[in-house]
Amino acid sequence: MANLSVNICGVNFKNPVIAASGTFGFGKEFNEIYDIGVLGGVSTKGLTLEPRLGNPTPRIAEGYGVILNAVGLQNPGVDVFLREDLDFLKSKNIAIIANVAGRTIDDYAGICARLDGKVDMIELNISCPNVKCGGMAFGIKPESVAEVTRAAKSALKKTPLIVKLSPNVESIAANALAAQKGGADCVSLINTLTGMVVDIERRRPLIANNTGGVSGAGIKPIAVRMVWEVCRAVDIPVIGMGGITCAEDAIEFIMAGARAVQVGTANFTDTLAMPKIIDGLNAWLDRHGIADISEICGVLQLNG
Amino acid sequence: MANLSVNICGVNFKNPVIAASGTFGFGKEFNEIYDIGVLGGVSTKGLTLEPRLGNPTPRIAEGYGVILNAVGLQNPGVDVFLREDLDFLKSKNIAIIANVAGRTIDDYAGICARLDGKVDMIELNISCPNVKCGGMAFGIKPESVAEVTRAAKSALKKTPLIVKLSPNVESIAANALAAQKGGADCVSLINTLTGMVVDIERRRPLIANNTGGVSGAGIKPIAVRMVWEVCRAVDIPVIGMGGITCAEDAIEFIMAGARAVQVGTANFTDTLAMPKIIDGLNAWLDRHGIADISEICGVLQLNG
Amino acid sequence: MKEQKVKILENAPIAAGIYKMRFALSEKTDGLFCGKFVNISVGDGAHLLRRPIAICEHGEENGVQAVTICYQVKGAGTQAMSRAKVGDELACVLPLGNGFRLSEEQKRVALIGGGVGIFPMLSVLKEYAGAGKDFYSYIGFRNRDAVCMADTFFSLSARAEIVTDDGSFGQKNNNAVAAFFADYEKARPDVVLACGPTPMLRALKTGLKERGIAVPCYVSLEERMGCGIGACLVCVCKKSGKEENARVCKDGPVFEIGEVEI
Amino acid sequence: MKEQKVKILENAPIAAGIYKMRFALSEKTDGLFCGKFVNISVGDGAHLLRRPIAICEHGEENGVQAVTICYQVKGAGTQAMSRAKVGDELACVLPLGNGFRLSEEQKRVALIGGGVGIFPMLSVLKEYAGAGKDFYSYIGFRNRDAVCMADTFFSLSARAEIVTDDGSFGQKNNNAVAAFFADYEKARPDVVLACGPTPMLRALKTGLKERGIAVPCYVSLEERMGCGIGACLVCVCKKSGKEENARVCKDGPVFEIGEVEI
Ligand SMILES: Cc1cc2nc3c(=O)[nH]c(=O)nc-3n(C[C@H](O)[C@H](O)[C@H](O)COP(=O)(O)OP(=O)(O)OC[C@H]3O[C@@H](n4cnc5c(N)ncnc54)[C@H](O)[C@@H]3O)c2cc1C
Ligand SMILES: Cc1cc2nc3c(=O)[nH]c(=O)nc-3n(C[C@H](O)[C@H](O)[C@H](O)COP(=O)(O)OP(=O)(O)OC[C@H]3O[C@@H](n4cnc5c(N)ncnc54)[C@H](O)[C@@H]3O)c2cc1C
Ligand SMILES: Cc1cc2nc3c(=O)[nH]c(=O)nc-3n(C[C@H](O)[C@H](O)[C@H](O)COP(=O)(O)O)c2cc1C
Ligand SMILES: Cc1cc2nc3c(=O)[nH]c(=O)nc-3n(C[C@H](O)[C@H](O)[C@H](O)COP(=O)(O)O)c2cc1C
Ligand code: FES
Ligand code: FES
Repeated sequence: MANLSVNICGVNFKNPVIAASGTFGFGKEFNEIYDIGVLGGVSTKGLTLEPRLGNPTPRIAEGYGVILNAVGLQNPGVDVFLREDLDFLKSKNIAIIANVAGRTIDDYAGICARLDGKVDMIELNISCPNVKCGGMAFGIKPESVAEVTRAAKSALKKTPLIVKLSPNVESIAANALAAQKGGADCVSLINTLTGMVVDIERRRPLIANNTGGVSGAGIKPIAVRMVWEVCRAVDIPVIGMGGITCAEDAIEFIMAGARAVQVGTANFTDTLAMPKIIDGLNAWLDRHGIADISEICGVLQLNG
Repeated sequence: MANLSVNICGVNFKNPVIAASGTFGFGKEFNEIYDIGVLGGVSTKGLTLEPRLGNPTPRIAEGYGVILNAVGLQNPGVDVFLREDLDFLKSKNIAIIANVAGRTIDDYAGICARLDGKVDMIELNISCPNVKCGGMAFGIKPESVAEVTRAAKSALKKTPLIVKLSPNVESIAANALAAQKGGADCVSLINTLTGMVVDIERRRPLIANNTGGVSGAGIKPIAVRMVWEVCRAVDIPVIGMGGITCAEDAIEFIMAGARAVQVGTANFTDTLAMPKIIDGLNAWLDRHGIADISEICGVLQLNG
Repeated sequence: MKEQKVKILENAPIAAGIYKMRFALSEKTDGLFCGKFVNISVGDGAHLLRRPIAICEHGEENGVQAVTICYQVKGAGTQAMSRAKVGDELACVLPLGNGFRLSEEQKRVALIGGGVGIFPMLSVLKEYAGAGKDFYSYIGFRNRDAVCMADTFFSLSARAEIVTDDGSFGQKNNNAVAAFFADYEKARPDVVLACGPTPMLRALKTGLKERGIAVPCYVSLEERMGCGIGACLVCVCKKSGKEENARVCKDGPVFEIGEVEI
Repeated sequence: MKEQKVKILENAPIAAGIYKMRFALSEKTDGLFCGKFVNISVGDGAHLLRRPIAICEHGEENGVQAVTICYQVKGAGTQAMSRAKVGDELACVLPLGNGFRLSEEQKRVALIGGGVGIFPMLSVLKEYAGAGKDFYSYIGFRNRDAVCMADTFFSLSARAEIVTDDGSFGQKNNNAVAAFFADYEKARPDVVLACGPTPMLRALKTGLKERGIAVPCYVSLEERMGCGIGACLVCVCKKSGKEENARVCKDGPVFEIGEVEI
């Protein structure tokens, strides 16, 4: 049994496998299938200050080896989360990451203030449309990445801040650097790539929202490349995700420099995906005679 | 039998199915499997002024529902193409698109001048590293898209110019608009997304070039979304591609506004993919009582 | 609910485009019940999402639990399912959702099913066979070729009517909801259960309201799903008169007809 | 070369991690020959690239052309292939590449094979069985468990030597190239054919040079492939002393050993 535990910004994860935001709710349902206490951590469904109903349905579609979703941040609001859902997660003794979103800089600051000291980490979802910036997401331009990060950071006294980066950008490394400069303690990536599936019989986009976020196995090579670029660019820890379905996938991200990984879509294809990945990491490390997962973090060497 | 023929910038395509650059060579090999005269057109392997040897091997890797390649523009040079390969393609009576690449603006202008009047269309691959711009591809910033387009266009007296857009950008619609402003007669998209596959046993990227271009079925939702964005942004015709494997896939792009489509990776998975797509288009149109493929071009309506 | 491999015992067409699949569970599984569903992998690598399919029948054979589902080949996923062979294993989560529950007092039960919505109705018949209920079944198909399981409906119901959209079988130009209302006075059900296309459920809701019929009525809804277990909020419907959503996979798929917007 | 569906007649392990698959062609196919290869779909949706595998044997059975391949289960693709069942259809392009050709005068033929490189050597034995050639076979495996087809090599060769890396079968601590050179004076081949891991082929090239042996020598190379038919320039190797590449799939996979960089 290798040591799988990792420490990120002072937070201990018993292993580097974290449930990705939006695919795992607040953990209760998956806990009916297995004890989610085996996980390294959970990133919650994106929380907003007020409750949100989200988008009309259908909210999901399928491509080849990928899925698209446009849930649109349906959530009960941060206060209901704190009142009704946090205790359950705490009882599981895993790292709790609150994924948060907002429409304005003030939203982000406000929700961070509300959560400060109550969860282990806060993950800023900056892929949401920025009302002040013509609807372009906060996460596109380095300047607005830095700005929203600064605002969130200044609202936090105790809880370390993760900024979650969008892949729909010119240079994700430049945005990671902007987040670091804005005061982020950690970055996570990638959020979903924007896509569309056309229902050719109805001559309309299949998803009610027209476009949706692409995730799942097929995006992994893009995600690994981006994680590698970001790890070379920043000094703060990086959490990698995008298309991970097995231990070997997770190891690709870790070798590219990620300290931990998140798993999203794979939870739909196999509800036991995460426990299997954790077991697989253990087995792989044992088979290779590696005592501690940190020994393979960032070991990737380039060719030529 | 519906009318499948389309006219793009005065060039007649007997159907909207074109072989994508780099996956079809100059057509001779696939012609050993089927008569490539059935195709709408062929976009050649990327041509440069001088012959190029390309990258070391391995040049290809696989993801889930996608592949990655880094051939690195191996080609015999434009003169050998004109001397040894063009006549065969001409004998097939299909639209011939010369895909071209360069390291400098002068390269692009030079190769366009050499091909002017000799092929049906020229397709500018601007995803190649721009030596003057710190290695960032010509295709990333709208300014350099416009600049390279202008240079190519001014070298062309007779042959219409397609600019092929890269998806690794902030806004592909902005770049399409820049190409249009620079004088492009048509845009095609998408080129490959940049990705990486790690060989975790060797702790190195699997492809000798470290990164490679992601293509194939899994990228289709991203490509459709981009084609739809570009079609809304520009007035010139659009050729769509990215992950097309069947007639229904092609129809998604056409409904989103593409005048024609290119098929790349699917040629590897099924060497008969393109003739099957053409048959499938015919069958679909007949089944739906549609007499002309142009009737479904751009018919996509948004939800809500 | 459990994630498990199931082993296909049978997978063959029973009507035009309709397959019946029976599979053996690999783990002892509690809570199988009519109106609940399974979320089943389609078994080819290209499709990451599972397909939600109603439990049509469940039972034990030589100590092995088996579940029967009936599905229409619609898109690529159900096509792949139809190619699976006896002996193949598929990944599956089951049982999911709340199911149809009848109280002791609900003796006279009307079942209204349209298209693939007949299979959840069938599951009710099988579940409560021998429980002293009287079933009044109104079952609609597209056409004669699509008709299946008619015998079972006839034999387990006090009264069953089969209708087809094109009148090629049963009553001409009728539909299941119209057949139900035409028969209402004779059936006088204590409870109505329904499953079928949204227009059918809407017609039922409107019909009950217009006629001032206050009988308890439960419908099974369909929505595209992500997780299938209530975690991702992909499969929601609106609660009537509230600024709140319900999850079809977890809070449903069976809802009281007045409780949700259809 | 043809794109076609092939139907699996046989697919089972013949040694540790090595499978033999025999399939029937659906179309009359010319040009099947030893040293050529097939490019075969792995039959799950997730893997878009085909796997190039040498033709190990080909023939006709009751008027149906059949091809046998032998493959090592290495990664996900060959794993999926190993799960295919008798009766399943796979997509395949064949025959591809140039193959091993022996001239009339080449009577004494040395075959050197290592690992899965033994199968192309086997194809030569089968192709030229009864053609009046004398074969001298030097065949290397990792260990005893990996040994397969030894009988065939013994029965079709004038002389055959089996070696294993760990000496668990045949000569201890030997390898196929060393065995070939040790035996060279006895075999005095008119031509040498080889297939195996790159280090093995390199040792052969160096050994021939060092010993000043000028016998014609042909080797079969491996490269990752895209199209498999010569169109995409993915699978190239460098031509010796030239600023030019050769395509392994179309110009090869068999090259004169001096012609290409190994
Ligand atoms: C609770 C429930 C029970 C069901 N029971 C049955 C049954 O017993 N028999 C039967 O034939 N069908 C049933 N359906 C519908 C069935 O799930 C769809 O027909 C099936 O998923 C279509 O998959 P496909 O691959 O053929 O179609 P595609 O259109 O290729 O599927 C693409 C995606 O959309 C989803 N999808 C498409 N149509 C529906 C739909 N109507 N409802 C939910 N998701 C959909 C698929 O699950 C998949 O994720 C049920 C649906 C639900 C929600
Ligand atoms: C002309 C030729 C003939 C061959 N004949 C045989 C044979 O008879 N028996 C046999 O067992 N193997 C043979 N091989 C090697 C065989 O192609 C690979 O072992 C196989 O493709 C590995 O696939 P995988 O899915 O198990 O591995 P993965 O590593 O998962 O494959 C990933 C990708 O890399 C490619 N790849 C991996 N290894 C190789 C390799 N060594 N050569 C070429 N491509 C590779 C795969 O085709 C696939 O595209 C031959 C290769 C070539 C080029
Ligand atoms: C249904 C669904 C809902 C999601 N909701 C959120 C969210 O609320 N906040 C967020 O930051 N990311 C959200 N994501 C993105 C995932 O957390 C993750 O970044 C992405 O799916 C890539 O990982 P994967 O390929 O493992 O799924 C969502 C993804 C899915 C599939
Ligand atoms: C092996 C390979 C080589 C390619 N070479 C070129 C090229 O020379 N020039 C170019 O513009 N695009 C090239 N492309 C990109 C394709 O033309 C196409 O844009 C991309 O693959 C997306 O389409 P697909 O998903 O149908 O393959 C190449 C793609 C592949 C797979
Ligand atoms: S499908 Fe995830 S909540 Fe219903
Ligand atoms: S694999 Fe395409 S040229 Fe060899």
